Amino acid sequence: MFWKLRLPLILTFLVGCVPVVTFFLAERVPGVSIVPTTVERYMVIIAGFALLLGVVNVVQGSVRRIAQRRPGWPFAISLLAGLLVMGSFGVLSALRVGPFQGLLAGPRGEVTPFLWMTRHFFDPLQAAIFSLLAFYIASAAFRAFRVRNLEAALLIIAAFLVMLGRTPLGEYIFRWAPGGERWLPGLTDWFMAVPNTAAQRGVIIGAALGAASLSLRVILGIERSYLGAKER
Amino acid sequence: MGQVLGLWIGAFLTLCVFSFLYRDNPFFRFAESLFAGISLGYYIGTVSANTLAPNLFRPLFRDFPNQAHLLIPLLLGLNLYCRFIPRIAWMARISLAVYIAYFVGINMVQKLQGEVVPQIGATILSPWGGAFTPLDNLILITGVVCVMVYFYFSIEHKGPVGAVSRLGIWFLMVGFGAAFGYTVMGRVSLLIGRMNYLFIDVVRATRQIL
Amino acid sequence: MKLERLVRLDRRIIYLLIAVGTLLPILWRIGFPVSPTPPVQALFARLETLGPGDIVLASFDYGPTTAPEITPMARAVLRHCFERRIRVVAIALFPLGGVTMGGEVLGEMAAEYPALRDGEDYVYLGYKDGTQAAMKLMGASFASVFPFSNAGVPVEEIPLMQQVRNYADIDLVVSFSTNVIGEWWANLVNAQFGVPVAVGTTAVWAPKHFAFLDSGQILGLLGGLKGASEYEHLLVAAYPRLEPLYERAGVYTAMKGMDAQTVDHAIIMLFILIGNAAHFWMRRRESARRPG
Amino acid sequence: MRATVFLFAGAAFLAGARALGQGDRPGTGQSPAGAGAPLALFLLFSFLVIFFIVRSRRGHELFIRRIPGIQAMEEAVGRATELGKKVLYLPGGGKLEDNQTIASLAVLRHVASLSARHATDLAVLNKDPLTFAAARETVQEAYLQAGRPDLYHDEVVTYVTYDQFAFTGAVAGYMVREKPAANFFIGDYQAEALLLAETGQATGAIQIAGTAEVTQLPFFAVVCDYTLMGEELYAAGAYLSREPAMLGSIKGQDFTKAALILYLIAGIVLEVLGVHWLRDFMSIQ
Repeated sequence: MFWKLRLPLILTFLVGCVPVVTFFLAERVPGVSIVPTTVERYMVIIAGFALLLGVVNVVQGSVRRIAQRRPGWPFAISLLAGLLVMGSFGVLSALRVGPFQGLLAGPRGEVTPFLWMTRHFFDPLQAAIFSLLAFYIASAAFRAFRVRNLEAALLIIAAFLVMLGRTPLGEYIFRWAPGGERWLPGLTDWFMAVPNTAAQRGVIIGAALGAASLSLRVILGIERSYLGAKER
Repeated sequence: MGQVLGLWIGAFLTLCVFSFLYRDNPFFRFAESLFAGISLGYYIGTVSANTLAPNLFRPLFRDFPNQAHLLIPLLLGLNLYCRFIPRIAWMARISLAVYIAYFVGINMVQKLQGEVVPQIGATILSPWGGAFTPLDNLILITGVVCVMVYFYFSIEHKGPVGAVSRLGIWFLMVGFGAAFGYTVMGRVSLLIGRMNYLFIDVVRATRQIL
Repeated sequence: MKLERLVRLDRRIIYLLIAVGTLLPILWRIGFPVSPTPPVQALFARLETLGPGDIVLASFDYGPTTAPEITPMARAVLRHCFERRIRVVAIALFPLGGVTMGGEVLGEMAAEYPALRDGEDYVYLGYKDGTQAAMKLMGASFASVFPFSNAGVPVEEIPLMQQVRNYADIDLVVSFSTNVIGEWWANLVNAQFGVPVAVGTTAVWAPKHFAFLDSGQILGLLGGLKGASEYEHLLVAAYPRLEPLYERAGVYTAMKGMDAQTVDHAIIMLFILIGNAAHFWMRRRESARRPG
Repeated sequence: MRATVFLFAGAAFLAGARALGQGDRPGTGQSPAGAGAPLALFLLFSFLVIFFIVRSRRGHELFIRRIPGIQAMEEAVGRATELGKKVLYLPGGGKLEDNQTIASLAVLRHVASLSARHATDLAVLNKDPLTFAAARETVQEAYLQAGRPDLYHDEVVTYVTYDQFAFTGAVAGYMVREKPAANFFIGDYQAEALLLAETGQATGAIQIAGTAEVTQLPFFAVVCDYTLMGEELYAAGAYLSREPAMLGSIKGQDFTKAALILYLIAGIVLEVLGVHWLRDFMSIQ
């Protein structure tokens, strides 16, 4: 029990106090800041090892899928192929083997194989999936923006006015009035600067307190779901 | 040539992704699984070339006596793999505990110092005045307080507290609506970028080599 | 029955309309009216006061993801400079693709002006990391931050750079920025070195910059596609020679992008109205049917 | 346990005293007011939270208001059981070091235990590799405690990829093909929030979201059936556990909030009177 639960909890407490104490001492005691910088370097390395843990899981899952001929197994091959090609380019670049000198640029700025793959496979795929949002934001607005009650009405009216104020349409509608072309754009700015800031601020303050409270629970060993461990 | 070939590959993959809008299909499935593999490979590359090689292995091999302390993260990192050996699987928890504990400590002070204090400070305003109307500050202050009350957990929300928290919800709704409407433009820009790529960049590059 | 179908419209119809509404305007300009706002006019007017012999520092502080918004700004401002024979020193401070953006846009624009010479009328110094540190260091010496141009030429051998030691030799900084870097040009470089700064940034970041505009730390601001389209509009009005570049089919400009934005906004708003009208009528019909 | 509490309070106090004592030493270039507010807030907050934790451990009853999204979790898992479909849980796109992710693991423990008790299939897909490692511990233990360790296998919690949009694409495909009856998006979400929620909506799943990311809350609130907003996400784990110590910490955080509201109002009153020191104390340069 000690090794499996107590030890991790004691470590959590000790390690958790380090940044708290160094934070308040950092500006007063010269040299203290070396502690967080060193520990952070360690943490980045640990996270690096964790990525490999994920890779192992993906490879296991894909191989299993292919071996058992599960539905869609050929796609596991394309996954493994992408992983193998890109991953090996990456590792070879890290080891600086043969033509793989440098990851995203060669010693004289030339295009590396890794960069070529990044530009023509990775970047377009990333941008394409990201841009699906333009479609989804439209369908979400159509489907979900129904005036069902007062709260929904407030949300929809605000969204509608802001959308209108962000285009030349918003300037056009009230053009007939003196200075009218600034009305809707001005209203948009007001919505963002006043009610939206108020809502965001309230959420941020509450969430920050919630996060700090969670931190304290973890440091004190009360919250331990991440260890899978139950309270005593 | 390599450039144009690359553009055509990118265009094909973009169309594969867009085909998902119609329905799930083998082209999307191909692009999606290829992307999963390539992206993992990408991070294997960046992690090994930008983190593990320069920050761990090279210092350890080149200057072991001075860099021996790097054995600590090395061991903690390797320790994660104990998960694969059932008898000592629990040992992986130690690395997790250390990792989480450190960041949880950082988050605690950062949230209080970097979020609560400045946000409260910025709300201590004279209620009369504002950039748009003379009531802006008053509305802002009311909104912040009402939303904070909405998040109060340990009293029941009825009577005056209920009324204030209801007002808090209204502020949240207006704020969410405005943010939603405001974001549309940025998302459309992303699509403009892709249309540009498909119908202007690729076409132009192809025309050049023909 | 029809109302139900409208309320539960197949989302693919919306997708199709958005796709068409985005694509057509960027190929052929519709020509919605553009009315320039004061922050955009201010930058335009400032460049109008500069001429041959003056030097503008153009900083590429954005990457490919925000290129549809920012690249048209960079193109328009560079064209404006080159039309007026203002010399341009370009740098990049954004890590994710700033260096490629800078190289591409500057190369493209310079190609339109064959009379201008690389190294004399413009130069591209490339990317430097450590944003704020680099910004401060340039106040002392450009050569210490950028010892070589992006093409690998030592700065001492570049005629233009012989006239640029630090910010004192720069007449205007224009940052094309996707995030907080634009603010740093205002509250760090302008505040500490007094060099005039203008910022072109995304629609998302623009509101944050208004405070710097008010305080005079930046003299002009282009916000998102809208700001870019306003600048293009001013440029074409003042230099009619450039009009074909902006009206031609198959070339992307902010005015076209703004047309696409307007169409898409209109589509979305229309659908919200239709959806609500159908929803409302359906509810009314249901309550009318209910007995009692 | 109590010793730990005292140790922590002691360490905090020492740190505080040390910092305050040397605060206005000339030549440090740091305005003492700048660090004073965070420290004061830290001490007040820690005191209140620890005080209420200790008090509730002694058996004081605590009231916590209803949080609708949490009530709906059981219903969502129940529906998946009826339909014989999966429950999908995503602990967010954030890293393990983000507190939202840790809060998500606390909710995951509850959802996993519900799934185990209903013998419903659960799928937890991960973007962050360390979160993946931690989620496996969480889920395995939850199954064990629910008395169904037999149902746990290594394909319940799986890793996808580290890239935000590759992950989103893979999960969107998964949702369309497997059609889970309940989707949980709990944790730190960025631009993927709407992509995931819209796809899930199209497949007809009950969706419960939770995030403290203000920029994404509008999208979850509009598309999902229930959304845990901001602080509710952090409180969820405590609420679900029903442990006195956990609930005590929420009470402590509520009292801090009340103190802050009073401070805010006092500051505004002084501001009207032309006295600025309450505001200045809270502004960091």
